[in-house]
Amino acid sequence: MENFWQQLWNARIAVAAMTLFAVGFVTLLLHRNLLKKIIGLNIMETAAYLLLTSLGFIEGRLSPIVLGENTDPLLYVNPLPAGLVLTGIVVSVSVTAVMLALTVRLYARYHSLNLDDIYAMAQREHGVN
Amino acid sequence: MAFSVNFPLFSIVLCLLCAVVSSLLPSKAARAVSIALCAALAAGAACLASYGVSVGKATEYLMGHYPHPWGNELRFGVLEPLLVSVFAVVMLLCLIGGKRYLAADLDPEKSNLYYVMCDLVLVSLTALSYTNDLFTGYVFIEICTIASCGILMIRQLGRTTLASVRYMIFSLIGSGLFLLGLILLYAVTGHLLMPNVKESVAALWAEGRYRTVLLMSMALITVGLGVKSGLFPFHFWMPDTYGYATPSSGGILSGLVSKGYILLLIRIVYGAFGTDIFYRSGISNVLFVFGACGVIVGSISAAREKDVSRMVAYSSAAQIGYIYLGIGLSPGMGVLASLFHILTHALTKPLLFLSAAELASCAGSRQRAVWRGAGHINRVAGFAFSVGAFSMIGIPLTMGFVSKYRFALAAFERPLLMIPTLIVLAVSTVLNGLYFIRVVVAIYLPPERRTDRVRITDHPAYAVCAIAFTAMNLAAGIAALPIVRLLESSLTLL
Amino acid sequence: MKRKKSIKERLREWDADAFDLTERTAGPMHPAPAAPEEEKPEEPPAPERETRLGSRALRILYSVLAALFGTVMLSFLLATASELPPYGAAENPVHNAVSERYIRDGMRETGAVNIVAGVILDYRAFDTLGESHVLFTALTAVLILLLGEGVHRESTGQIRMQQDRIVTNTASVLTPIIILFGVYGILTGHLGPGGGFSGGSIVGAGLILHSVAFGYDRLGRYLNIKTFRIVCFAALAFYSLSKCYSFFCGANGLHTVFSPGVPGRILSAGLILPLNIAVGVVVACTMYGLFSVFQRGKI
Amino acid sequence: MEYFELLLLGLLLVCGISTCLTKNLLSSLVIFMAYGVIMSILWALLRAPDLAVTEAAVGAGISGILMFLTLRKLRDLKRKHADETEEKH
Repeated sequence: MENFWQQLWNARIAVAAMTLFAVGFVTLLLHRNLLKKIIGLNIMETAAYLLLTSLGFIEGRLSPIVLGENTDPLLYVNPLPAGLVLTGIVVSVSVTAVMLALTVRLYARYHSLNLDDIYAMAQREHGVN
Repeated sequence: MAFSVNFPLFSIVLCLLCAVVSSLLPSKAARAVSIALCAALAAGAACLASYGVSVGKATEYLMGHYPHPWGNELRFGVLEPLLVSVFAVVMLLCLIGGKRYLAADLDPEKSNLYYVMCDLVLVSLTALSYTNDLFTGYVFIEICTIASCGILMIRQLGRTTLASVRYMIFSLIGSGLFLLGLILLYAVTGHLLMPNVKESVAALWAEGRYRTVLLMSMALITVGLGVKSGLFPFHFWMPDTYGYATPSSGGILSGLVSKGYILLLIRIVYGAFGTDIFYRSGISNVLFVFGACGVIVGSISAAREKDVSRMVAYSSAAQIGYIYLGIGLSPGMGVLASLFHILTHALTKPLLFLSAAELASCAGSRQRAVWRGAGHINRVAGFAFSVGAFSMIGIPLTMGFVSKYRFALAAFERPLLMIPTLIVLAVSTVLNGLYFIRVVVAIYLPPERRTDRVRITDHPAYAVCAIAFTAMNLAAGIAALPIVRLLESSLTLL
Repeated sequence: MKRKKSIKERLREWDADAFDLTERTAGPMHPAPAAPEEEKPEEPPAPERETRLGSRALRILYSVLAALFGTVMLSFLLATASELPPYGAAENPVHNAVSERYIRDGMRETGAVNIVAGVILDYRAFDTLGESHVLFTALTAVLILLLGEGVHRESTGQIRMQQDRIVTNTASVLTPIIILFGVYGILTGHLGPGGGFSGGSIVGAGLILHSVAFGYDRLGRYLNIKTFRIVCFAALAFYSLSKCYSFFCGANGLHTVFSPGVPGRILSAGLILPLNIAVGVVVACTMYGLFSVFQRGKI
Repeated sequence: MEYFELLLLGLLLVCGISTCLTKNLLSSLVIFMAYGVIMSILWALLRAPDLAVTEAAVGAGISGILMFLTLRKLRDLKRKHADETEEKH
């Protein structure tokens, strides 16, 4: 039991990130509302980035901005994950913007945000053609 | 080092520049820029491929001043430039052949943006083929996702918008899974460049450490790329996406974009996981099963479809299934068959989409029922469609025959999987024959009413594209052996 | 004179509108979706009613299945998480020779005091090149979708916001500070936290605030679609070309003309400062452009 | 400090899950923006100040603004649609 709690404590950020990833993933895949899907997407991606950032963290070290001339590798945390996440955040905001624009178009056409309803409407229209 | 090793860098930068410039240009100029770009890329990649053959080893190209594992790298042997060259040629022909529909489907004010998106699709395919770094792969996967959604949704019908939303959602699910897999892999190996990752993975696997994480990351990366390219349980966005896009986009999306992801997967399997570990982990068997299901389900759905464009799109699901089946079979022969099938599909599907659109415009509808005699009215399109259909069925002299033959050969290597593979091949060939032959017979029945014949000179752009595709298909089908040998030798360089 | 609405009332109004949007959607994870909403009379005439996967039972089944799927996936992910290297330990596989060199030699080799900036704009610059084009791609996609949409109808909310004195007064004080802060972030990206992306988006946010408070007319004189495209083009083209030069030199073992300079100075770190400025310009333009296109269908 | 981090993680989970469960889109968006802010504080704690600044500006700021705008655009479209259908009847 002791061991389990110790393990959980060691993996606390990974556990939180994985939970959020699963929540976001399920929302993105299975929620019917398009805006909710977009929120789920964002949660999924930020959760992954949280995991990535936590990989770079080292207990008791400083953020990777050089103090004076001191470039001792034992003084700073790992800068690479932060760099990757920085790239990733911008990617995810771009994707969000595109999805939101698609949402607006789709709503203007079908007057609904529920993908099942929209699909049914589209099927019917197509059948009429 | 020959000067041609710089071509990948130049082609990527050139594509980016062209994309940015095209956003300022009027539509006609943007089109010319895109076409010239495709031609330049194809030529450069062909040079590079011949360089790769002559050197006989893969080249690692630094992106910056720092060697691996610190910097960023491109890596290319023979396979990558060869495929880039094919991609560029196919895109060129798609843009030329679909000109008529592009003019009709695009909003004239925004049509230059279509070519911007095409350039961006091309740059992402190029970068996905050449990159040696997993995270760079992720960034370009996202560019590819947005840009391919862009060329899809530019035709602003309700159905296309709906199709792009579904396409986007599944693409994003795929890239999310890929991202998580990549992070897990980074967490236990500490590297992002494929050669370093491979080293660490081999060491960790030998020691037996982090087994779950490694397995999970392999599974996530494979499934992520599988979802993005339309592997079986996630294939149902395909008919809408490919069927309702403007024909050029349908060709580009089905023929090229999904292949870019598959190529990346093959390179990751060879370059980052190592074939030993990947094929021992059991994920390959899952790929085999899903691939086989995809072949059957795709073929059955296609046979039930009455709209020809959608039928061709469902057949894409089946072809993607074939490719994954081959990857799942075995690292040598199986992947070789898949690679050949990638070429087959990339050269055949755009032809089918464009010809179907052409025949549909003769017949007045995309429903199969009214296509009677369309092949007499538009002979080029009829001939081209028939060749494409024969190639998908796998009739000798076409590329499709060669790839099916290679799949069968690969199956003999795996005694356990041989029977299922052969059954799948047989069943799908029968089904393919059923639905494609039905259409081919219909278009060559005597027409019900006399209509003016469409001459070649009426749509010269389409004729050029159809003849080029048909010629390449037949040439590669007849003289398949050199291509297979080339692919075989290129596999050893991965 | 008409009484102005309090913020609470406005929020409630918003709320009502937003609620209307959700009425026909049920979350997969709601075990019991509220039934009464279905009987609302103002259901649009579109034929949804019979297509909504039928009944409540099906919806509950869907939710349960979704929850089940989520649980299965979560258990897999948690099993993986339990095996990951411990959080915060210095001997994790991630902290290897790669990060060691970034920290030890990063300042000397790139000239950037902020090592993260050195990593993303020099060691791994290819990623960042791709990333700034992701933004461009997204903006182009949004332009394809929304350009020309809703021009005929200025939204009512816009006008109401413009008349609000509180917003105008606050914005006139805050906008310069926000933009200045963003520019500071861009210019000192190699010296401390900040850099092109965050600084650029802060500048973009400042521009957005300005246009919300004072309308588009003032800003539109400088930032119409033409200047917008040219600025984006110039920044991205500069980015690609300079990086192409530096990659080319790197791969062929040539020396570049850009030197790291004296770390800590504002004019140092070779290409990083100009690249940060280019990225900042692109990001600021993109953010403002996205806002403007979403708001009124043009830039 | 560790307890603060734990508190933030808890809040993050609560926000993340509740934003997916809330039915009202507006409240869900507000919770989502709170999620972004918490995430940015967490990143500051993880010694990644660049990320904290960027997430605060982009994740919580710009994404949130775009989502609000979308919501308002949808409201406008809905009203317009309602007007049009009324005219028809």
